[in-house]
Amino acid sequence: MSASALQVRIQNTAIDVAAEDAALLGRSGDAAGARVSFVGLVRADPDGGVRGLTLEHYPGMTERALGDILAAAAARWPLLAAGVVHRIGSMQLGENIVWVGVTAAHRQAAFMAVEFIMDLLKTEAPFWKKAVGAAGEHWVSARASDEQARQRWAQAGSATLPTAVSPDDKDR
Amino acid sequence: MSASALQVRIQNTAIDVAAEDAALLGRSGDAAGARVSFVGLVRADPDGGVRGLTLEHYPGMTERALGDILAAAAARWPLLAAGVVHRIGSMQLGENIVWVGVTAAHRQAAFMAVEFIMDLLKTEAPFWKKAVGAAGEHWVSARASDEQARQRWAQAGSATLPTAVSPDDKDR
Amino acid sequence: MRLAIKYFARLREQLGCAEETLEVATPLRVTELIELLQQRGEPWRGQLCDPVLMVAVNQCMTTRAQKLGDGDEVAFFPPVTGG
Amino acid sequence: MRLAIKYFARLREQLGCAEETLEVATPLRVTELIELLQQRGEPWRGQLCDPVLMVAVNQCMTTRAQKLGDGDEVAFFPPVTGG
Repeated sequence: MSASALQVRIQNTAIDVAAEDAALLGRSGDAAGARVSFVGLVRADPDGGVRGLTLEHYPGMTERALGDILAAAAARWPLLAAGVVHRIGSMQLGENIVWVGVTAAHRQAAFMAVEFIMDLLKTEAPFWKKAVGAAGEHWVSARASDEQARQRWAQAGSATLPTAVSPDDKDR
Repeated sequence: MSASALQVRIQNTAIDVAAEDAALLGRSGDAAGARVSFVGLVRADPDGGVRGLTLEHYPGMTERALGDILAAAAARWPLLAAGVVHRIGSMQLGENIVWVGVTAAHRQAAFMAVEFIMDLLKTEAPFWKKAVGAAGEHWVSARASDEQARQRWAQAGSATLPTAVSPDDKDR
Repeated sequence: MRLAIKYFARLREQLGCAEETLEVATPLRVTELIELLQQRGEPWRGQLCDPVLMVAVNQCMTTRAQKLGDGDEVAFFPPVTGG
Repeated sequence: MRLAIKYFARLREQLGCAEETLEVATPLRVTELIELLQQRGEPWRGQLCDPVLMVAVNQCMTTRAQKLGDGDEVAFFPPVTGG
């Protein structure tokens, strides 16, 4: 995998998911049999209070942390390309907060890698959300479920694929 | 979730992934906080033999099987919308074979549902691939790893799955 | 009673048959239908004894123990490889 | 030695400070830097005793036991909530 196969970007404009997905495939080569793409969106609160978010980050450290997470994913699974684009600043209900995309020969590696990247991003990348609603603004609290999700990658070193892939398997 | 939130389509033309992703979000509502999209592609063989695929299916049963799989996923996880588009006929290296998309409030449900849908599609939906290469054509063999991947969903809640039925259940 | 039988993919090619309609005298199970078809000799005998062959009745995956009824659509095919 | 210190998100707002440069006399660990800052009284004393506060030195997540050196960039912030 070439160095350019892993790409991180922080931007304060809307994320064009279709363009990111296409660019990811463009740098994956013709061995790509699986592409998994995740998008996190500003969602409505169950009680209807949220109108948007403001996202603060730690410039410099953010890019470094995301790059480290992609490199860790690429070290664990046989990936062809991977990318993260994270938005900062103000965004409205329904807008994209983050895009994560991965390509691999087989789907299991691609699924595991995207879940891993999101679990680590949620607990280790320096971003902070402030929810903006009718009743004013408030900082969003960290979720215990995100910390639990991150823990599952801490235990078993690298053997994290759910199923064995035998060498003579030619198909995805 | 409305009935239209689950959509299945078989087509012999190219799959427009960006359009499918956008339509999925369009029927998800503003509670969607996570979207996971999977694409399976015709990939190059390690030995460079594959130039394309021909995909055969069982008209009628295919749509029914995919609809059952989506309904089973929606019964297991709190999804907002889900869709499968599968291509049939002839396709070239790098073209899309299948798209699966899911939206949910939280990412864990969306990831699990897409993996589940793909694992069941790979083992229970009546499609057959024929690889087309320089040395002629050959039917692609089923992979043991796909069967193993499917087994991890078998333990809990198998009543919703279109699995084999014991003989005594079938008297009519 | 009358059965509609379909064959797919490699099996279709090896039998040289995509579908047929069969009149059978008595109610029977899938396993007995397979025996009946195998009496045609090769390639039917060899191809239909493959234990990994899948069977669907009326477009639902099922087992060889399933009883068949008049008008049923029975399909035989190799393990699926879509996606 | 000289340290660049940054504060983010809720902590930045509660301290009313985004960044500062501090001259300290001796080598010290993060935990000793926190004690030094808490000597300013409120809101520093209360805000910096929160055990869930995260700390990064030179843009890498670390623990309160880490030793600091001249020119280090130290950042304090609440648990992250991106994605």
